[in-house]
Amino acid sequence: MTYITKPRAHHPALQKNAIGLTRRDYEGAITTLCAGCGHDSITAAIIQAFWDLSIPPHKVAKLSGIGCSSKTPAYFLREAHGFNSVHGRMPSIVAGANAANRDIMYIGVSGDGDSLSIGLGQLCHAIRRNVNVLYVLENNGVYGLTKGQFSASADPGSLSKRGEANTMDAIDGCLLALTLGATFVARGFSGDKAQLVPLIKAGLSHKGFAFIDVISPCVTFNDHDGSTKSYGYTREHNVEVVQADFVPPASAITTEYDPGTVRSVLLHDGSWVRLRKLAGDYDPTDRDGSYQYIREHQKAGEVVTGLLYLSPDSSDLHDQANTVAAPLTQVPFEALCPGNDELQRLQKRFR
Amino acid sequence: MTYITKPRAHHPALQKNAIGLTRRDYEGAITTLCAGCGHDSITAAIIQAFWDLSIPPHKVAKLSGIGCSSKTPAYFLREAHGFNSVHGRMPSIVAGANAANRDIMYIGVSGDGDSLSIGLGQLCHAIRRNVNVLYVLENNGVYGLTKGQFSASADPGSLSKRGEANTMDAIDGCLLALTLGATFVARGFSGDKAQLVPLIKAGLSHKGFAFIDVISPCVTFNDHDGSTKSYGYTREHNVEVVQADFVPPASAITTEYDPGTVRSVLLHDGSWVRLRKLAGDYDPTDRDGSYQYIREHQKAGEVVTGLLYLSPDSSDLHDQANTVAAPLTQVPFEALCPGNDELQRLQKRFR
Amino acid sequence: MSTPRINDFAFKIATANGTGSASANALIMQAIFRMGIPVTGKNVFPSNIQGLPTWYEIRVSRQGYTARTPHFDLMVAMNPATYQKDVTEVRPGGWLVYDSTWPLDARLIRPDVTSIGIPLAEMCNAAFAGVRERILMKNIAYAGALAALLGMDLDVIRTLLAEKFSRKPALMESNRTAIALGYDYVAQHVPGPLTIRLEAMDATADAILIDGNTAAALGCLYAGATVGAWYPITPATSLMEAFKGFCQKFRVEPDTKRNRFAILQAEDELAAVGMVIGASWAGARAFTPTSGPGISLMSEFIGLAYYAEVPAVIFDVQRTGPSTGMPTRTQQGDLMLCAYASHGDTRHICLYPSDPREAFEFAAASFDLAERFQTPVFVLSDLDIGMNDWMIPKLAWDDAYRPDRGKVLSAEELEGVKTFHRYLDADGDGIAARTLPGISPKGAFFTRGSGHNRFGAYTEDGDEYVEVIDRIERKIQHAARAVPAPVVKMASGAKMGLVTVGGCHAACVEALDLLAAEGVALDYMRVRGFPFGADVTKFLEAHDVNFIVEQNRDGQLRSLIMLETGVPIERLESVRYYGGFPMSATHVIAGIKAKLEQAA
Amino acid sequence: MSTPRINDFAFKIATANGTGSASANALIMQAIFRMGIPVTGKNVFPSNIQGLPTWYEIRVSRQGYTARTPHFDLMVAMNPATYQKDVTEVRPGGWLVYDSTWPLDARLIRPDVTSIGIPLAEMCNAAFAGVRERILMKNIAYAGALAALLGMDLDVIRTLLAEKFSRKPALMESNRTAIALGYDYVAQHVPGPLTIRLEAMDATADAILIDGNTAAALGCLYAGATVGAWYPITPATSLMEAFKGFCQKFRVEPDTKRNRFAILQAEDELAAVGMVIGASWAGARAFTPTSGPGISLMSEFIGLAYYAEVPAVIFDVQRTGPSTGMPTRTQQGDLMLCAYASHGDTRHICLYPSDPREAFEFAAASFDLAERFQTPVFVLSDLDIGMNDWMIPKLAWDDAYRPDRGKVLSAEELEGVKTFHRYLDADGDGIAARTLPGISPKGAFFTRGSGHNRFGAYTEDGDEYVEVIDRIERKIQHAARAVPAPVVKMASGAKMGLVTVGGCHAACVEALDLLAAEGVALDYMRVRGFPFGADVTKFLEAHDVNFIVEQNRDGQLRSLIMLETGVPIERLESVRYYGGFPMSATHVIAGIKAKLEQAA
Ligand SMILES: Cc1ncc(C[n+]2csc(CCOP(=O)(O)OP(=O)(O)O)c2C)c(N)n1
Ligand SMILES: Cc1ncc(C[n+]2csc(CCOP(=O)(O)OP(=O)(O)O)c2C)c(N)n1
Ligand code: SF4
Ligand code: SF4
Ligand SMILES: [Mg+2]
Ligand SMILES: [Mg+2]
Repeated sequence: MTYITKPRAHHPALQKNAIGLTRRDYEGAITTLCAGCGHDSITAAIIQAFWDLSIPPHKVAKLSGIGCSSKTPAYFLREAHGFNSVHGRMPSIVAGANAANRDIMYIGVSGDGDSLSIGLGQLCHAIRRNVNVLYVLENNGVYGLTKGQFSASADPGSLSKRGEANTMDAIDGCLLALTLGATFVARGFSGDKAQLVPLIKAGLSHKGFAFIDVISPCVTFNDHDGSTKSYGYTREHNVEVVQADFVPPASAITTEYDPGTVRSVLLHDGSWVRLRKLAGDYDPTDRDGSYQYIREHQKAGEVVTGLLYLSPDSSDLHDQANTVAAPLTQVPFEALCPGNDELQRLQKRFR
Repeated sequence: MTYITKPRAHHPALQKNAIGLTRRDYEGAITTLCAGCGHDSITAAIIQAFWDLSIPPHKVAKLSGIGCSSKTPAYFLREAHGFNSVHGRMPSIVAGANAANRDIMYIGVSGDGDSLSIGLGQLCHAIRRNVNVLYVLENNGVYGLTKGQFSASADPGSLSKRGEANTMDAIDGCLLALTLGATFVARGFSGDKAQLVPLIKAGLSHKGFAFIDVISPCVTFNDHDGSTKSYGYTREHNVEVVQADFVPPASAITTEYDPGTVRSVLLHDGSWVRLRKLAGDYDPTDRDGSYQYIREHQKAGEVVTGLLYLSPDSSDLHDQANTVAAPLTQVPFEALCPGNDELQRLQKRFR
Repeated sequence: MSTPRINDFAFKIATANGTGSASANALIMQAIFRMGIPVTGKNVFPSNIQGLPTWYEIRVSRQGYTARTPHFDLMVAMNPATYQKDVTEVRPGGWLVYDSTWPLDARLIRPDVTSIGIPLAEMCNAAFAGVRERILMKNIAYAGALAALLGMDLDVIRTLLAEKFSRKPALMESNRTAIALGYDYVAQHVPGPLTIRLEAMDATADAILIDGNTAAALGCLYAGATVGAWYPITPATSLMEAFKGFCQKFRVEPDTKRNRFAILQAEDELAAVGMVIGASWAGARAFTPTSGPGISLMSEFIGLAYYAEVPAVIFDVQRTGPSTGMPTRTQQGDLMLCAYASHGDTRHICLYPSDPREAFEFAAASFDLAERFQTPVFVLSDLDIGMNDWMIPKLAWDDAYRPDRGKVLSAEELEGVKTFHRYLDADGDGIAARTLPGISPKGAFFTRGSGHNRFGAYTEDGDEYVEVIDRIERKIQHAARAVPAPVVKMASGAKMGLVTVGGCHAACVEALDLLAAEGVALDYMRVRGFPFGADVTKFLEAHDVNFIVEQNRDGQLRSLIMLETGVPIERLESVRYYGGFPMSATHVIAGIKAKLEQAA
Repeated sequence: MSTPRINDFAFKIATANGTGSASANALIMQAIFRMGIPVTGKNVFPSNIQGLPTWYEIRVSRQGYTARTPHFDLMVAMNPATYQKDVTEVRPGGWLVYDSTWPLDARLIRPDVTSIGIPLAEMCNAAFAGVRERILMKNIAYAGALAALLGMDLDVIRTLLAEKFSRKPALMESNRTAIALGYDYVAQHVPGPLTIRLEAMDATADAILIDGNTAAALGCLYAGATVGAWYPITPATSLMEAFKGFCQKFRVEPDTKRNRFAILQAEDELAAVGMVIGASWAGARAFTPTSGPGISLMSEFIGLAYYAEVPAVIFDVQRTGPSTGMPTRTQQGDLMLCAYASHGDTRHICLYPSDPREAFEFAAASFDLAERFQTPVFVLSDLDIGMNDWMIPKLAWDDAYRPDRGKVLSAEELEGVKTFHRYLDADGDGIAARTLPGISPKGAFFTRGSGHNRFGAYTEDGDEYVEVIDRIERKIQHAARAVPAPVVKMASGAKMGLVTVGGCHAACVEALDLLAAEGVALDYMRVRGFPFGADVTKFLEAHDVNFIVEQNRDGQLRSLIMLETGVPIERLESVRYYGGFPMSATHVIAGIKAKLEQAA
């Protein structure tokens, strides 16, 4: 019964986007996560973002590993191909899929256990490869699906449901991504849709690996004091850095946006991200500055959210492999097979 | 014929250390590496360091993964247990061995492929766990044993023997270690024994994961221009940061060392490391400062070497596990097995 | 069916995940158990944390049968999401208990089933404040109702609550109230006793109710394991969690409050088994619990331990595969994998417990075998054994037991030898002495997964390589005599054999009785260790027809038998069930009868 | 032995790794080949880059036998480190060539062997300046000496040098000089000719000299593979390097200079196979070459591809296991692993090429099979096939070939169906149609390794689970008819059968001839694909005795045969050699005779 979908009767009130679809068209099956799980809020933000961008759902592929977070691709974009793979190894599947068909928009959803424990190596190398995917790490500091053990992003000292204290430092996905030369690094909070949706949209438009670490409290196993992944904690301590309002290529009107101090960065798909600096002199194109900024607030017990770093120039897997413009899946066989005459010529080499 | 050992006739001239052993006693089998391989120089430095510290060879365990670099444990400390394991997974073996017997001194030798490609996840998690081991990454930017493919530390743009250019950013092991909260981070150069030996000695005395990235040119596949792992390149570009002169607990005489501006840090085994600042105001206890320092010189195309970071306080795997002082391998069975009476009492719980 | 069935029936409780029914179900189980009546519980839960359907099945068996039965006399239908399915599982003439706070749902109406309405929600909302308590107490209330319907001893229940909440009077109070709500309502509104009924017996005095993972953890504790490495995975997680609990109770140095154990939560299964190999190599008894996906990931490391001859204990609490499969369903799908895991020529010692008692015994034995034969040892249980509550005889421990560390040379012994060579078959038994790090300068050797000769030196010489790899095969073959012997039960006049492994035992012994009653006599053998010993072959060859009963699609036990005993396939009739539930006697009987009819 | 042996002998060159003897050895091979004489070379190299012993074995065979022979008529002993061993390998009455720059080493003296001294170092030091050139040219010089000793055609050699160094006149010059040094010295000082001699034939006109990895890479190129993912590992590395080379030649878009392929060097084998699964899922033909350790690491992913039904092509170029084993030695140790890789119930399609020709053909075929059956396909070659130079008939390609993509629904076809369900067995052949991402909103489905029903929906229902897993088994069983049929060769009057797989073919056909000459007639079958078809069983059942010849310790082919055909073990006599060298006819004959004597 897990995957019964909702009645699809279109309520006339439901607004249509540029390609005539309603938000409902971007939904998926009914969630099977715990009521109040942060992951469900992220799913809602993802649905909103795709709808806003008027992306045809079937032009998207949604992939994940294993975990509560990794179940969520079933809950959005019903008309997109989904791949709920194995634990921690989704990055390599996305890399392969993207190599085969570059015309699909890829979104990978993972958890902190899936990405920072078993999957750490694959995540790091997908970042290095700059695979063109929006990678959403739904970060709750625990292994939700196996009932609350600490993950690698659990905070030192925080107590588990069973009362044990975590003794190790947390891995900060954003610092890690910056260190590995990621070209897009952001952090959001599942409870803050207003900030999260623009981040997701910016990530989708980025050419290359767009990493978004989303603090997503596990209400069942990790929403208690002593954890920086709880609703309470994050609401208090989250210091907004950069608000990314995405202007779709379709319309160039920007006047409707509140000006203030603004800085624009051109994305590789030709669209602009307009960055509003909230934290004084914050420069989202300064890799080392971002790293330091995160570290400083980390020491002050604060979690920095927003668009932390955006490389003004990013060469993705295909740029590096120098592949043809068309997806490899669409190159005709005739252009792939040299034929028998060539084979005969070639074999002179072997005599 | 690989493992024939050298004639062991002790040349009287060979100086003895505090426990009456000569350097020869710290040697191993004859190397099977290419003449001039950087790894062999590191082996020599390791032999020197253990001899200097008068460590009984059989109190040491030497472990490695797979690769030319990983072969080297066979070439030093003949009387120590060795473990040439599988590719990229040595960190987990050291963690287990150290958990079982904390009285052994562990040295892990690995390569950049072994540690930063296939083994990246395990390396990162061993650092987090702060396993008490000296971890030497013999870094040549290539997979030597499989004939020269790029590793994850190959420099962008550098050319392989087959003439292909590497397109990806290099992973800097030291930056990575700092980001993961490593408690000891250093970098050496195989060609600079004077600097390397003290670094190894300091690492051996550190309680916790001591990470030393040693630039170690592969004469056969990577000692050419365009590679920052070549002898030529490293000699030119290596900016010495901190010289670590190790003073063994046995003797407190430090006068023989040139003073200059000096800063002492107490290690957990009670011994001191005296740090000589060469680079102006360099502070090896400032994690973020170290990170920035490395980055700045990296941008200038320079490789920083020396003791980059040393955490003034480090709680290792055993501190975290709160294990008894004696090695677990030496706890008598009687203290481990509760016996039948307890079992009968306990079973009331199951009725 | 109107003749009363005393202490011989089954009922099922259907709820939703995360509504806290577990404690109520445990209470019912214990109450019946304390009444001296044999009882087993099967928890059928989803791979999810909250909201999906979950069931608890309780079988009461005067004769002490512990296998699952698919036939239920009574159903407590608390979850509308599964009404449709649940009602169909009640046998004709059976009963259905529902929450009459709401009118009886049409989907629940069945002419041949008596439905009993109890206003659980209504009563609890009246009796308790706060959502949380109301939801939780509803479960206790149905327990109270069942107590009345089935004739549970209220005093026993009160005692249980007293023990459980001795330190939480408030909780005790509300539990008592909830029990009373259900109990009294039934007493007042439900006519007469049902024909299924509980009556006190004296069959559980020397027994306990325990799950296999807890029992296995005890085995590790008692065998002196000091290092546990793991990565969480259902259904193996609770094994390490239980081990941790026991260690915190029994393994803390009194004066220093420091631990005589180290539990390492690894980043994945590759690291977990690497830690076990490292710890064993250094001389500790170390183990890792996992399930199928973990074994696949450990494959490379398993080959290293086999070839470099390092002990390692690996628990495979099997679940339904392949791939992620059904993580909360049971299966015996890893028999082949564990026997031959990793590339190249390998063969591994495997132990097959059939219940928590053997999980305890084999867990302890696995460390002796791993150290004696210097090789990985697999203990293959499954989700049913590992996570369900079984009734087994009280566990006992022989205080005379001392670990068999195998051939580990001490510093003194090393003084005796001229030069130590790691892989010399000095005693001709295929087992070469090893040494531990730090013991003596003479003990040093180089461990490697690459080619090595009998002196432990690296080699690329074919003959030297063959000498070592052949010895290892001899060594493993010798283990056939050291693993637990098969359990054999001969039936007078039987011509055919029934052969099984692990948790199928419960279903098979029940099936044997039922078939015997029908005049079908079968000899019985349950294999308990791999490689198989001579007695396994003997049994098989003694029967023209052997029914091989197991829980996987491909007949993996039969495959192992064919490969290792050479008994021809004509003598091996495969009887399989692999839908994810524990096997029932009905599966066994149906399978055997089908084969017999084919033959006829 | 003094009667001359024309074009029927073997010689061996012993040098040290990294001294650049490869080009000299290749030159000798090609020269003999160009003389129209069948020739094979076996490179015996260490797992090291410089300094360790390495050998090159050349067999000349009028009859065209390509198997390795352990008997050498002549030895070129260039490596003092192995003198002792090398000299023993010369057959009585044979010859030993050494560098007489230094006096003949005592270890090289054997009364029954004629030693021929040639001052190679001395001559080269005189003729060339610079260390590098002197070392390299010494190799060419021994080639020149062998040319004179064995009667190679100097014109052929000159032509070869001309072709090779057309753009490097300086190099050509020194090579010519070096050849002359060796040749002339022998002509002047060695009383010739030897009784082993080369004489021009016309047996290689339609043949090529090629290694199996290069041939397999060509197969991938021609079948239209566009995504290759890999992690370097001996002996599979050269497969991807060859593929890369061919792609750079044939797969670059003329006008844009951009690539019609993507080669991803993964961080490890788990990632490599993950990339292949991702690429195949997205619709590309993708593959990964690896060896045993890689297969072990891929195990979990292989189960995912099997259960979620995603195509994947995996080359296992086998090396000596277990664990790291002997990375530069050959073996057939992964037959069982690949057939049943991963936890749970799984079974995989495997192809077993016997030489580079089949490596080419099966590589191409593997993509059709993987896509048609939507499952992983293994191509199992080995180090001997993959890295050694074999003489095979020229490769041909049928330009009419078009990829068999299997059931992949187009947007148009999807318009036709009401709602698409991924795992429906519409055609009753066990194969359900799939769709690719991005094609149509109607094509969407959810791929998962967790329990799913025939509609592709998540399930924890036993019956739904069984329905799908049973269909998959039917599907794989059908593949038995699609894999390459066994090669069968019946001998008149034969009562016994010889059965083998892969690279053992060369040794077996030679052994068959020799045994026949001795009056022992054997029917022959070489299996080429798994699951086995009916014809495999037929052959086995037609013979009371089948000798199963293979290169592993545990008789893995025999195991597969027992499990899959049910043929009783009594009919399966195991003949094995697994020391790391390619199998020789002598191994086969000795093994069979031993069994026959036991029987007698
Ligand atoms: C190879 C393997 N090991 C272990 C598991 C068990 N497992 C399932 S989910 C999970 C952790 C999930 O944690 P996370 O990625 O943080 O997701 P969350 O549930 O917290 O959202 C684990 C260990 C598995 N499915 N596969
Ligand atoms: C599982 C596995 N994959 C691949 C290999 C092949 N292999 C051996 S060494 C090596 C790379 C070694 O590179 P590095 O660690 O940098 O050591 P180096 O030789 O450069 O010192 C590889 C890929 C292997 N042994 N095992
Ligand atoms: S367990 Fe935690 S992470 Fe999983 S669904 Fe529930 S709240 Fe979300
Ligand atoms: S190949 Fe490179 S790394 Fe390997 S031994 Fe030779 S020089 Fe050293
Ligand atoms: Mg999590
Ligand atoms: Mg390297």
